[in-house]
Amino acid sequence: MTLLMILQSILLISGSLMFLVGSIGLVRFPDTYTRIHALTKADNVGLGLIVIGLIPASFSLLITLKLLLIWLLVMLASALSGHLVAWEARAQQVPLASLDKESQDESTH
Amino acid sequence: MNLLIDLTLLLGTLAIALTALISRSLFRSVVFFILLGLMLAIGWIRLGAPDIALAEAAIGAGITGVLLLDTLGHLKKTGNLDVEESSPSRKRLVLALLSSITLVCLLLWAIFHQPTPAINIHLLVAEAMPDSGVSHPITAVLLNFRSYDTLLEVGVLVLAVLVGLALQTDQQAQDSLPGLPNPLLHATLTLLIPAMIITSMYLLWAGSDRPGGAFQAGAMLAAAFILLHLAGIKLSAQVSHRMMQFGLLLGFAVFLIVATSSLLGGRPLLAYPEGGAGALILLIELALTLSIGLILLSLFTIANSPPQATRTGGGHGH
Amino acid sequence: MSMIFSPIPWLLVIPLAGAVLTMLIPWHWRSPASLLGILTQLMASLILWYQVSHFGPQIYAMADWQAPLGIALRADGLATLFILMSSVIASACALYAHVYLSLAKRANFWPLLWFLWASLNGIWLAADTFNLYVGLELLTFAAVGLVAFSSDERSLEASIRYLYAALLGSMAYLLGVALLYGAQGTLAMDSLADTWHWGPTNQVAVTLILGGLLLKTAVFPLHTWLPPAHGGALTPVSALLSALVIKASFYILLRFWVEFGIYEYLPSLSQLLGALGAGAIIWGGWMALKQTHLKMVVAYSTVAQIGYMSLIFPLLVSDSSEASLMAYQGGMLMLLAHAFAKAGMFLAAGNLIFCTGKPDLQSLAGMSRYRPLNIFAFGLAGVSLMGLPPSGGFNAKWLLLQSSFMSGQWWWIVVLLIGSLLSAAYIFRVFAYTYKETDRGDTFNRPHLSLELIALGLSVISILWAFLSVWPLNMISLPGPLMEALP
Amino acid sequence: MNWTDWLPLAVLMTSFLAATIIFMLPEQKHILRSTINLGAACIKILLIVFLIQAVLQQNYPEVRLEVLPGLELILRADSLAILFAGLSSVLWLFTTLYAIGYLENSPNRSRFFGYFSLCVASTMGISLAGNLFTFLIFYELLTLSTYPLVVHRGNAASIKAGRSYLIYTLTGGVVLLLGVASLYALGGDIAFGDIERTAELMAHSPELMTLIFILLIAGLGVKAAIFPFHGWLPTAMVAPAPVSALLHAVAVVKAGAFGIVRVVYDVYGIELSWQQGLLYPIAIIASFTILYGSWRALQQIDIKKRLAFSTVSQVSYILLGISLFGPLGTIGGLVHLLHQGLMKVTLFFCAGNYAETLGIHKIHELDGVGKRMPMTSVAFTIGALGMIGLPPVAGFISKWYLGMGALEANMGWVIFVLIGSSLLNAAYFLPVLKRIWFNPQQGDWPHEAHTSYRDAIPLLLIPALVTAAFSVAAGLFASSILSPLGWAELITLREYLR
Amino acid sequence: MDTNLIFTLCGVGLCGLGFFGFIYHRHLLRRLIAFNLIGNGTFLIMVGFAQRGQGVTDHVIQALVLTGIVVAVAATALALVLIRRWFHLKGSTQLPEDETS
Repeated sequence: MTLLMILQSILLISGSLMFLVGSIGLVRFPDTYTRIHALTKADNVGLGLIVIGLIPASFSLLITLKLLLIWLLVMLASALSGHLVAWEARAQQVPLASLDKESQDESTH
Repeated sequence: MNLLIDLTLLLGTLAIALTALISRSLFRSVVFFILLGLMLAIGWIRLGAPDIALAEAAIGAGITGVLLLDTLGHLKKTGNLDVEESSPSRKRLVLALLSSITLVCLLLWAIFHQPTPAINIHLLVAEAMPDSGVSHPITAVLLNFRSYDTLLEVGVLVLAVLVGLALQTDQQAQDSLPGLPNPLLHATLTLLIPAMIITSMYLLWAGSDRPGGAFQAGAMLAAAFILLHLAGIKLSAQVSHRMMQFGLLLGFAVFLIVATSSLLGGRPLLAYPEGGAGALILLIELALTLSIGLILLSLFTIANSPPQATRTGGGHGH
Repeated sequence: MSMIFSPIPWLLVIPLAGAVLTMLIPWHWRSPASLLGILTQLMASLILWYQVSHFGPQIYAMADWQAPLGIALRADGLATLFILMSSVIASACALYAHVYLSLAKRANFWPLLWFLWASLNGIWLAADTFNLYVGLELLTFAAVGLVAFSSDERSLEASIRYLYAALLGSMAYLLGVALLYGAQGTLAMDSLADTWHWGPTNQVAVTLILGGLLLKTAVFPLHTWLPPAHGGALTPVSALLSALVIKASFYILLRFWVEFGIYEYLPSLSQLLGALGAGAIIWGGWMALKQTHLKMVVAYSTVAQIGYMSLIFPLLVSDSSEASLMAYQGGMLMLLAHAFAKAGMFLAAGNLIFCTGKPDLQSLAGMSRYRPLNIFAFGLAGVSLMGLPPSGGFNAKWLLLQSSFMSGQWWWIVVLLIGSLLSAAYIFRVFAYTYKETDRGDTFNRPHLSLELIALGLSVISILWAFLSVWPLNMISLPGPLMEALP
Repeated sequence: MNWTDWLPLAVLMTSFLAATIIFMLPEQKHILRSTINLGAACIKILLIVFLIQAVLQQNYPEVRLEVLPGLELILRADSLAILFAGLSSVLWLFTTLYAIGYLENSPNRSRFFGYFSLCVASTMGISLAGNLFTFLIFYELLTLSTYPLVVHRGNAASIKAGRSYLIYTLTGGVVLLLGVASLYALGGDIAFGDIERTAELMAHSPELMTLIFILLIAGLGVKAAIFPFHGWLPTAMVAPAPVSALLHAVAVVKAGAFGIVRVVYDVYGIELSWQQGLLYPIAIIASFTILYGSWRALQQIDIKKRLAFSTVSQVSYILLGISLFGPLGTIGGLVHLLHQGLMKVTLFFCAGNYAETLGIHKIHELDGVGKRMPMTSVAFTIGALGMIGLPPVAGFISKWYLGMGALEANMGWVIFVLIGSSLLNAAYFLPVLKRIWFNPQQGDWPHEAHTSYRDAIPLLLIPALVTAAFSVAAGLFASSILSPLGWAELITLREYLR
Repeated sequence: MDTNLIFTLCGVGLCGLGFFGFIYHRHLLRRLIAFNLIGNGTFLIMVGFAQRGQGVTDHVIQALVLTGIVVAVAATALALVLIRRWFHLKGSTQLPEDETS
């Protein structure tokens, strides 16, 4: 097992972990706005880590470019969709979770 | 390792399907159905069928999902989403259980007694590939060996739009869905749409030697159109009704003309001339891509547009 | 015979092109263009008939690829007869619709009709299991579109019911085809028959295919979608559906049944199909007797008539090859006579409903006095459906009876005879209403004469088969894959 | 092919074409319609004359058409066919005349005469059929074409009668179909007269052939109105008088009786039937029906109903004749086929005249009608006397031959049946005659039509008088070869006693 | 256990589930989803079963499945058009029960 592979593994695993964290956030966060935050941030980072982890496996410029393009496009799409969801939520006056409730939630842990 | 992935996919797929079926919330059912499409796309890769994976993701999950979600939105708007359904009777449950168990048992019995096929059709495909005009076998099958099926299949698509259109009285039925007047969306779309169109063309081009082809490309195009539509940029408002119809029929018409032209040359229907297969297939695919994009868009907009006023009279008119 | 002279591709290209054209050109050009198309279709069918009866069956390799890699089309005697039949009936219904529908309705009717026609021709000629699937789907969509055409509540409900049943049927069929392909590696019917291997896979495949096709043919007890769809559609559409569309899946069923030798291997299944047919005859007849709406009577009569046709399945299984041949001929003659009679009857019923302005039987009083031509058309078609002589229906019933006697399956005789009495009961019930005298005088609408004549023409043809049956019977007995597979 | 071979088809087509044209004619074209009707009837009689000539020269014209593989439609004019065809064509002419008069000023005449002609076309087909298959086709066609005539009036009673008519005849048709189909399945296409073939089959499978015989006779017996299957006939009396005349005297019941004649003589053969003991049951059923019909007739107070039950009884004379093995019985049966037709049609014409002119439907209303309508009453009397069997009216001849035939066949008990039935006939006809001629008129006539004629109008009167005259002539000139008796003897000698 | 078999079995499961749902449910959208499950199952069986028999990647059947997917989406769209009109006219998401069966 070369150093590169170890590096790759670390990147891939931590990428997956980021996805996991994002998913937990999706389930656990109290309102729409915070959920978007969890989802988009974590997923973008997770995908980025995985893409970087995959690049050394190909050693091909074309594929590297494609992978980066995918990352770029997904980031663009998730940023846009995150924005749209938040925008629509505000338009429909979806309430923010109150801080009190949040602290209560935390205190129950 | 692979076995593990396969088994995970198997269980995951079935669990998702089950949820999609029995979930109390219709919205959840639809979401899980879309999720199922994505799971299946991975499954198709595992089965060595990247073409189907692309199609499944784009058409099966994408377009079908959008159509279903849109219908849900319509239901919600008219207040029908939460209408209490009369729950199926016990008799129905027993009947459904019995018949589906029978079906599963029959299928399992059939599958575990599979004989060795007497005909190895992949050998025939391999043998005929050099004469097909393309180097990707699936494209060769779709647009050369079994092009007749594909011709009829495009007919099915056109027909679906036709039926939808026939049910509308108002030819310029106005879209009920207002676009989202979000500046960021519009700005991003100006970036995304060209990218999607390029991707679509790439898929089309790749189809001759790699996974891809007219259907996937068309679905991609349709996705772009639908995005535009949702953003409030109505294609039907941009071009005339006539042009739209022409675009819908273009693929089918070009296919049909190419098919018939071989008759005039004294060859069977759909037979390409010596050496011209590649070019003609590309021509057909190009036209098909545009038409499929428009057809899928139309299927979406037709379902989306308000239905005509109720009329009870027959069709008798002298 | 050079390929270019074969009408087979034209039988598909003309309707498909007709569909595209009639969608594109302006409304008032659609009818003339379609009428021209109808003429060419009739001519192409006649040319095919001439070629097949003089030079024998034709095989047509689509795209110049031989089956099993490519898709072959086969025009044997049976296919040719069906092509002629659908050409004549579709033309008649098209002409009827041309007069019956308003310009706006007509504009959308033509492309749907052309797709329907293309899919029918495609199915009659198909020799590839997957091609049949695509053809069936095309047919289903066109038919559903036509049912939903009047877009009122009733027809919409009927079309949804129809679509769901048809989709389930096609899926079952496709699943069967998938199993067959997995077991034998081919989709072409000829090579499937050549390499047929009766293992569990094929048995399950056959079960699924049969189930799907039975659902699409509306064989009892899978018939519930049919009466609302056929009874609720616009008149020319009802005629097309009952006369031609259900025949398509039946035709495929028959081809599979004979060409793959299912009848030899699964004789008990054939008795089951016969029993379903018997159920259809009795249940359909009984329900027809209970209906209060004219078109529903006719629609339920279709359910019963499908039952008659299903009797062909048990009767094909016989020690005597003569009995099998008679069953085959009788079944096909029944199908042919029913196609014409039912088309004529639906059109006549539509005329009657137009005359009275109401769909129910009660308001038919006085019709026989004021619109005798329509009653006559209805009656002639009824004679054929009842199987009373002289009619094609009677000749068919005669052959089935003879076949039952010869193969010793006397129980089908009982079914046939009870069925005749039931059908006589529901048809004469309609008559009884029309003979009632009313004192309201001639306050009825008068349909265009051509509408009456088209209905009458089709009914007369169903009667004329009484004297001309030898011709179609010789036609379907021309050598071909199906004839070779008969015992 | 000789030109005479087309004659049977031409005979059939004259009325068929007439029917088609009449259907197409607008309702108001009364004169054209009557012309076509009468013209076709005359042409048909002419064609029959040609046929008679051909048959007398031992030349039997025949046309064939293959309708199914190995199955032919055969139209063949043998002497028995001519007997029935001749009767029908002559009576058609007069019934048409009568119907034109009867239906004057009533609606739906186009439909009526169309189906009327179709009915005659089917009767022609029945008489000229050359095998059981052809017979079956026209037999069912007859059912179909008579239904619209039965329900012609369109009121609740006639629609109910139509239903009962259909239930009987269609069920009978199904039984007949079963018999014919099984016979064909057993022995293929058997032309009439090919009794050797049947003998072979009988030797091979006697039980089955006996069963088929029963099916055939039962199927035909419905139309011939033999005992358990006679119920439709009296109900069908609601139809207009020309229909009753045609149905009862000629077309429907005779088609059944004629079919039984064909089955016994031309399919099974009289000798074979006798040897197999198939005839004796027929004789018993026929005898019972004769007595039963007469007994029921006695109880009726409605004129047409009484005539209807009289028909039930009289048609069974024909069957009785058939069942008597021997030439005399055969002659008696065949000749009664004609005689009963002539006499019964006369009676129905007269009943129609009474109803049309004076509104008389019940027997007690007939008191003194002889003075008011002497000509009609004379015709009625002739018919009634013929039914009783008094010479010189034709009925006597039938009964005479039947009695002789019974003796010849060693079935002496039949004589008692004949005597008994004659007594009953007398019992239900003589009181009627007494009322007509000797009772004084009781008050006003129920519903008097206002015409310038004292008796019925000529179009109604003349047919009745002519058929009455025929009935007498058939008795008086019985020794001529062209008389019914002469022809029946010819048939018997030529065909059945080879 | 090879991949082809596993996915064939997956197809069988989907078909069974879909068939159950198609009969059990009365809600038209749910039945449509069930139909699509049957469709997906069938496609999996088509490819998995064929490739299991042939032993190699079978391009013919993959092409057919592509056709099948397109037909299925057309069917779904058509059904949705009809269903939405039905909702609109009747305000009901299911068809009335049959009086006769």
